Amino acid sequence: MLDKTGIAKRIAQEVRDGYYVNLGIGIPTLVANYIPQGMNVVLQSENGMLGMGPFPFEGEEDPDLINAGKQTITEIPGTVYFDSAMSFGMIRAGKVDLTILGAMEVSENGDIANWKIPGKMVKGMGGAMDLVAAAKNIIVAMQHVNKAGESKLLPACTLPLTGVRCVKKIVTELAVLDVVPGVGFVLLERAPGISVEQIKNATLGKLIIEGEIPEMKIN
Amino acid sequence: MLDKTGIAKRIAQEVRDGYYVNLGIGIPTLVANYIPQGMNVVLQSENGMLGMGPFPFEGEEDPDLINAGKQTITEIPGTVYFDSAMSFGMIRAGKVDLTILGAMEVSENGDIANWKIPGKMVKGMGGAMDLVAAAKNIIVAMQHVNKAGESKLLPACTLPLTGVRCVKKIVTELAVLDVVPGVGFVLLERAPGISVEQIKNATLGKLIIEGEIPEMKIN
Amino acid sequence: MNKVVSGADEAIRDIEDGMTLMLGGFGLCGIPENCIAALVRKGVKNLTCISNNAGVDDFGIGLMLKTRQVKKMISSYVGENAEFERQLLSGELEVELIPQGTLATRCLAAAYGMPAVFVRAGVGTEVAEGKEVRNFDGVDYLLEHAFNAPFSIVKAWKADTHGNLVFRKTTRNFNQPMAMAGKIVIAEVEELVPAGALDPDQIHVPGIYVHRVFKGENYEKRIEQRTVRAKS
Amino acid sequence: MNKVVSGADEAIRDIEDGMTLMLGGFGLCGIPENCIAALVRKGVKNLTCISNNAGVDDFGIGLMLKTRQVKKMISSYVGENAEFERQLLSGELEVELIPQGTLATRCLAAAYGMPAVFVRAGVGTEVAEGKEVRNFDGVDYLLEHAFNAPFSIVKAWKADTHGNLVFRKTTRNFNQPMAMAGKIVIAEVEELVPAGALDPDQIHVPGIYVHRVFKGENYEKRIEQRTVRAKS
Repeated sequence: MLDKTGIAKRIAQEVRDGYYVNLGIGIPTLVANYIPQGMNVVLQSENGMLGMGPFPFEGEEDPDLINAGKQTITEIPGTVYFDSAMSFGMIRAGKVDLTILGAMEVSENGDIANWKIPGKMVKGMGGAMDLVAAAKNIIVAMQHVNKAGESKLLPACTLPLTGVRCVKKIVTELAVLDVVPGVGFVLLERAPGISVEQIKNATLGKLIIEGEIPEMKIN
Repeated sequence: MLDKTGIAKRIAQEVRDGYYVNLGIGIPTLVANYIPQGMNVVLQSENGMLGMGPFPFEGEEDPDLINAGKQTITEIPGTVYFDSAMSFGMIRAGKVDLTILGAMEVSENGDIANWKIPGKMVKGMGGAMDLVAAAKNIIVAMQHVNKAGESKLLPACTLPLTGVRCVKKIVTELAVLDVVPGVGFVLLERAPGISVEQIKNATLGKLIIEGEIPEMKIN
Repeated sequence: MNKVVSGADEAIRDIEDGMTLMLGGFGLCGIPENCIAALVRKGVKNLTCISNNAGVDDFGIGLMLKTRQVKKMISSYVGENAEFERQLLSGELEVELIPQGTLATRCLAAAYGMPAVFVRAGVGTEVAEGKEVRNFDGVDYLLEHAFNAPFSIVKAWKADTHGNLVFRKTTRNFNQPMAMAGKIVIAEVEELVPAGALDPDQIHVPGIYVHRVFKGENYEKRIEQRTVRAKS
Repeated sequence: MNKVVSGADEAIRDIEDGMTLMLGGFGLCGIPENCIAALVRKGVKNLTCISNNAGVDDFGIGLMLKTRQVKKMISSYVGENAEFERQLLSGELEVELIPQGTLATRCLAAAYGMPAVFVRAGVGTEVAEGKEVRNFDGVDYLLEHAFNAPFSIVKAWKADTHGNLVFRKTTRNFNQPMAMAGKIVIAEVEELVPAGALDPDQIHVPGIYVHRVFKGENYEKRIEQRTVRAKS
């Protein structure tokens, strides 16, 4: 079974040289730490920045420089700032190659729910609806089951949707799966020490298992 | 009767302190020369500039700095450059207070034709259609009659239209007229030495003459 | 073309009860601190605020929530605010949640004289309820309308006396499109310079969009999430 | 993120007969001289060129008209060009005339992922023929579609190796929106600097939009209307 770092490391393997990537809050943010040295990847922050650098050294925080998670960050050579309209313009125009975000639920046709639990507090969708509606390639980083032990990979989402038919891939503590609308969750890899049976038991939506399912390779 | 300079001088009286103004090619360009000293007026050039300055001194022409008529110009304190999308954005959003342009024909409901003579060469509308569709206040500077001696102030335009119901005022060598859709050309002022009768004879569209028509005051 | 006013109180003088305001900033980054303070001083009520966020309990728009001056928030993300939550649950406050890109684009539409735009965000979700859906080349879009607000209040880094604005780093966010979207645009800045002192190639918002500017005071610039790394 | 190519010939290597190109510039101001020369060298034919103007007889896009490489011009103003006129009257060349602001906004729509926009320009004129008209708040608008071109070719002043672009004075014109609108964007520049050498607050087109940059050579920058005043 993977921990959060493991999930981030596995997702980092999906990043390709030359990608512009938008990372959501939580596990996705960790992915930045595991992008191989020498690979040219630029991080987009939807509040208006390309070329997001690491957290500042203590005492060097700049209140005018934050990411979409409102964390203080830094710039790097090649950084560009722009306004929110251009930021979502480039997202909508498909210029961001990969979006990695968390989810509460994903359905077997790629619908995603990650912004609202009715009856509980509603914080708002922020940029998530824009990102999932526009990105060519969306990878969800999440736990396979929720705190109540219920599968988050469902035939259909039960929570209010963030977007429809948009998630391409899911990486959980148990598995890597492709999401193919009309087909289901296609199991690609098992986490170290996890059996196909365990993944089956944790997946409520249609799970496609073809041939031998390899174990993930993670450093 | 006014010459071109006279028309420009009379139109300059329509400019108010604090106006952003777009001047078309020809007589409208001359208007800039007669805006009273001390009046704060900023000229917009639709190719992407606010704060258009005068022509450069010989030898100081900059090929990267032209106006919408493709003439070399200069910048002044407060000049801003921007792209064509923003330029027409601000025009469409009604931020330009006054547009002055030439016309081949104006109809009594404010339609304007100034971009095309079918059968002759077509050069294109450039930014004229955008400007007349958007500006709150459009003044036409033109001759009252064409070279064939025919009135250019018509019941309806005969040439392909540039815009509909948009011209607010016309200044010609003979007169100043308001254009009121549903009413007609309302005669406001006569040019020096010109009689109401002469204006009547040169105007084919409905001309409204109420009370005594004063003579223009031009320095 | 002098757009300079004496300060925040003069800048907001004609903002009245029940009006709709656009307020720039993202989180607490680049918010118009001086104007918010002046709105609290003036005590105008029943405001509708279009702002990506709603501040925190004791800073930003949170200050206007505390004094119950806000009737409705139009935002994309309103977490981080306990007083907000209380008012929302008690029904004192209305909230309309809009995807962040749609929010930005409805500002841009107003700025560029477009009555409405088509966006994909929200298709198939509750955001689409009651909205026109239109298909272009096999993809569904929602028709979203331009904002139409009498006032925009933004924070810029520098302005010249003509109202030309320059922003710094990620404070540009919603400040730039909102500075072009309101009928009357108020900009508070850290540095006010004479016309001609800014590079004309490097102005983010041309002064034609801006009606009032003033040099703000005592910027706190509070940091919402102070994240740092250790010096190695 | 290195977007640097060796020069114009490499930059345009995969532009083929029959393609649609967006070409930046206004009149002869800020035109991609090196790429136009390379297109003439390559001899690609039957091009559709989206460009505000069509150059003059012996400069700018006029050079490609002379060699009959252009099948169709999509422009707002095409005067100043006798060869153009000849080809148009003889039926060798198609021309689609579009209001200048509509042309710019259809680039912006492509740049910002909007499938179509509503504009007032052309309502009630022959430009409106065959187009959808829609009324918002009592005003009629035309529905105009985003451009969808495989290539944009623009001229910038400076670029860094990531493809971040900066323009100078009124050369920004159509170069900026077109640099964000094509599927593949080629930028020729006067000065190419390392990533980090440009001020991140002062970049007009972020490199995410730009695919190939190179330092151009021998810019002529011809002036179309040399207007001067006497020294007093």
